[in-house]
Amino acid sequence: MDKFRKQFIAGIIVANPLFVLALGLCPTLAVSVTIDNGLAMSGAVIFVLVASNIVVSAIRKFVPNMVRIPIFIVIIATFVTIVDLVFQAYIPALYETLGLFLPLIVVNCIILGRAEAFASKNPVVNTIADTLGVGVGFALALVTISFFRELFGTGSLSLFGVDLFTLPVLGEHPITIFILPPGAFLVIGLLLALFRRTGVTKSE
Amino acid sequence: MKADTLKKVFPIISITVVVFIAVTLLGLTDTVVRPRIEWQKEQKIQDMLKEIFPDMTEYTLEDDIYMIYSDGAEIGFAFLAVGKGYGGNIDILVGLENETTVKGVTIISHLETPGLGARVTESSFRDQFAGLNIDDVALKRDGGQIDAVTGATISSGAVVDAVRATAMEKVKSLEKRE
Amino acid sequence: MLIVIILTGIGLVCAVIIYLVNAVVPRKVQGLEKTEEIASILPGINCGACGRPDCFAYAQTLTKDANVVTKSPCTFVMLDNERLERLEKALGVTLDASQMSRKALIHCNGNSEVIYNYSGVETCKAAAQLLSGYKKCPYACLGLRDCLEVCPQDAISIKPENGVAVIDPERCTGCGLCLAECSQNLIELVPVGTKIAFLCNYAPLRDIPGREKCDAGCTHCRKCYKSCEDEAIVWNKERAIPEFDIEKCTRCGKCIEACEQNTLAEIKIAAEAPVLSHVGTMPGGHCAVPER
Amino acid sequence: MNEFIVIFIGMALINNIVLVRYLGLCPFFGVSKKLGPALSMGMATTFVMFIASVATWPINQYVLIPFDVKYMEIVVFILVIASLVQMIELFIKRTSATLYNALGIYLALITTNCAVFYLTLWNSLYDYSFLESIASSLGAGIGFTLALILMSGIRERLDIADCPRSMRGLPIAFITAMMLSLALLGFGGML
Repeated sequence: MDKFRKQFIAGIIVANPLFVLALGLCPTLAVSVTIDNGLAMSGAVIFVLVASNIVVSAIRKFVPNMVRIPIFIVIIATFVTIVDLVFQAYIPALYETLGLFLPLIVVNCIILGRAEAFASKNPVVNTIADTLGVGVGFALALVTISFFRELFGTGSLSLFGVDLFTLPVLGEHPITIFILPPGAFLVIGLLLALFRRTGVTKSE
Repeated sequence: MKADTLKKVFPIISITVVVFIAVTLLGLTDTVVRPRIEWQKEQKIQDMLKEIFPDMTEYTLEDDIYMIYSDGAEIGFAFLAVGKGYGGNIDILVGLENETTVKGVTIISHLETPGLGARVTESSFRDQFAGLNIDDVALKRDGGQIDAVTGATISSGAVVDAVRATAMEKVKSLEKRE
Repeated sequence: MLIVIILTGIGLVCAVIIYLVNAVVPRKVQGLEKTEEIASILPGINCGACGRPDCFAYAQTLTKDANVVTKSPCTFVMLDNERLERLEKALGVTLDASQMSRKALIHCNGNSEVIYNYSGVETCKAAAQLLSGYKKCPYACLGLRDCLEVCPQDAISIKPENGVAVIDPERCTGCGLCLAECSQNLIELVPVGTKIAFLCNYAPLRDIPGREKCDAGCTHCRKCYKSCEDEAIVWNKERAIPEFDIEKCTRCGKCIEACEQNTLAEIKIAAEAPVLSHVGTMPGGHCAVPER
Repeated sequence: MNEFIVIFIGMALINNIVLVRYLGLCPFFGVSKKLGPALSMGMATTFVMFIASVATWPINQYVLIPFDVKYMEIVVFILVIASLVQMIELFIKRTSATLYNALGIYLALITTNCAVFYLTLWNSLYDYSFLESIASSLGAGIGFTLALILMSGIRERLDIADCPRSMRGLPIAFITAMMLSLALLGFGGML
């Protein structure tokens, strides 16, 4: 049990995919405009990550080495398409906002990275711990980024339609650059620097 | 010989098997989910049209023109227009009461910059179209009745031109049909 | 149902393509075996001293034309007798290591006085642009690590007391990469056997105007020349500096004491041909693998 | 002819696949430390993008659309891309070793490169004709290489500039990327 917990914590802090390894950036920047998107994307990524890595580690003995990447990718793609169809059918609003970035989870460097590095070498139990840790780490990072971007970019915060609060000054004149592409790079850059400054991650 | 060729050919078999399982699995999920998706699309169009024609009961689609009925009586028709905006295409749903006056306009999707071009979706801009004659559908500077969203002339112009051009084109095609 | 078969067909086609490419394309291109054999002899540190981007490229040129090794030798292999024999056997050519192998030497003892406080970009090339360095002597070593960064063997270190670069003769394989980097061109490749190092690069001509520029360098007093009993020192008239004869010198150290400016120093090498054991374990020097 | 140029410029500058669409960022930040690797990565990616869009277009046109199985494109496209990259890697590995030395390490990265996969989805979403999809793939490739070269040029100078300790390395790279993407926003609305 202790190993399970250690692996889980590792995914969040020590090897946080976003802030430490700088993996899986593509969906993060594009989608982290509002917290709803952030949560939806994290949910989808965690589901695909855990499900596909379990299957990968289950069949890891039967996969010939030469074709292991195409097979892993097809497994991940299947789970992503399932998520894509389910989102399209039951949560169309979020499906619209995520748009083309939902299928992009397939090429998300984290998932194939974990599958290749970890799942294809360890039994299923460890893989579950690892992927949960990495998934939650990714979700935490993504939500923090979307929190800052939505707060400064629109001056107000809303969670699934429920308007939480609006900032006094920023409400009328939000800094719209935070919603634009440059804002995303800025937020991640500053957060990385903040983490390095406070010693959460080691600096180069 | 048998085991050897099997070993050599094994990679091919494994990929094909995995792809086969993946494809069948997806085929199943699709058949389960497809009706629900159709319903969702239907629902979306329904809401869109209701926004323009609140008292609409049902509609029919005749080669990309929606004929709108309220308890049997035809109260107008609607169609899709696509404007070339600042960030990319803007899809607009345009509703006309009759051949000359506009009932209302809603923006379906756009890629305009948030805070600037995106403000064309606000009702303050869209309500200006309601009740206008098609010929008056132009920006104030071009002799029309509609004043552009401040700071987003390209996006506003794109919406207005698209509505006007597609409206005229659809009206002509309707007259041809009668 | 038909679509499932067609898509599986596409999967099958992809698999067959990979299989064919794997089987059909010759696993071993003819010259490849020989190149790989030679590459295994080479150190694999990709230092680029032989003029090729990496050891593999150098091995490729050697398979095509064996006597390239005499023109641009791999300095590392020259020092390592065991690898030298393997290379000679592989290429079928006899090589004489002694006169071919070289060592780098920095001609500066660094105690020239600092004249202004430099706080610009931390590289020698940048510092040299400004009045040719922040030291009184325009040829002095600035110690801003340009040569250190490029050395694949980490043989160069900076002396903390006067901030001058020093080369560790044990580690240096004479690859010569640092020569180009030094903006004051202080570094020279000297034969392996050199015993006495002349630590002054101040253009040693007798009547240069800036003569009083550096009080720490050679003042052409000829004391070292006079003090050496076994005539191991030859006085170079035009440049007015001593030159040391490797065979005659007995490392007696008299010339070093005689020189008040201590611009002479002894190059201490433990064994004649130093065994560079640690080099084998060096990570790929500065090859182009994207560090995360 | 000019709509090809419009698409090419659109993909290369206005919708620059890295700085405006945020795609291919993992290799973008991983490889842009030096100009040499950045250039070879850019060329390798352009080459794979070109081959990928050439391969996926017929599948999309003659298999996915007639059978109305658009949702299958995710699985099929990624399978094609992965096999292509695997094939190219094996091919280069066996024929010219120096090319493999320069490119080989990044070829494996390309399979998980979001930009290549996004491009194939973009071509099928906008229903480009065969030539249009080639123009867009070359545009995207050149845009990717351009962004990589700009970034590596700047990052090489950043190494010797003295930025605060905690900003060194990745954080400053992100801030530079922000400025680059700000600059590219200027191209918006041109077409």
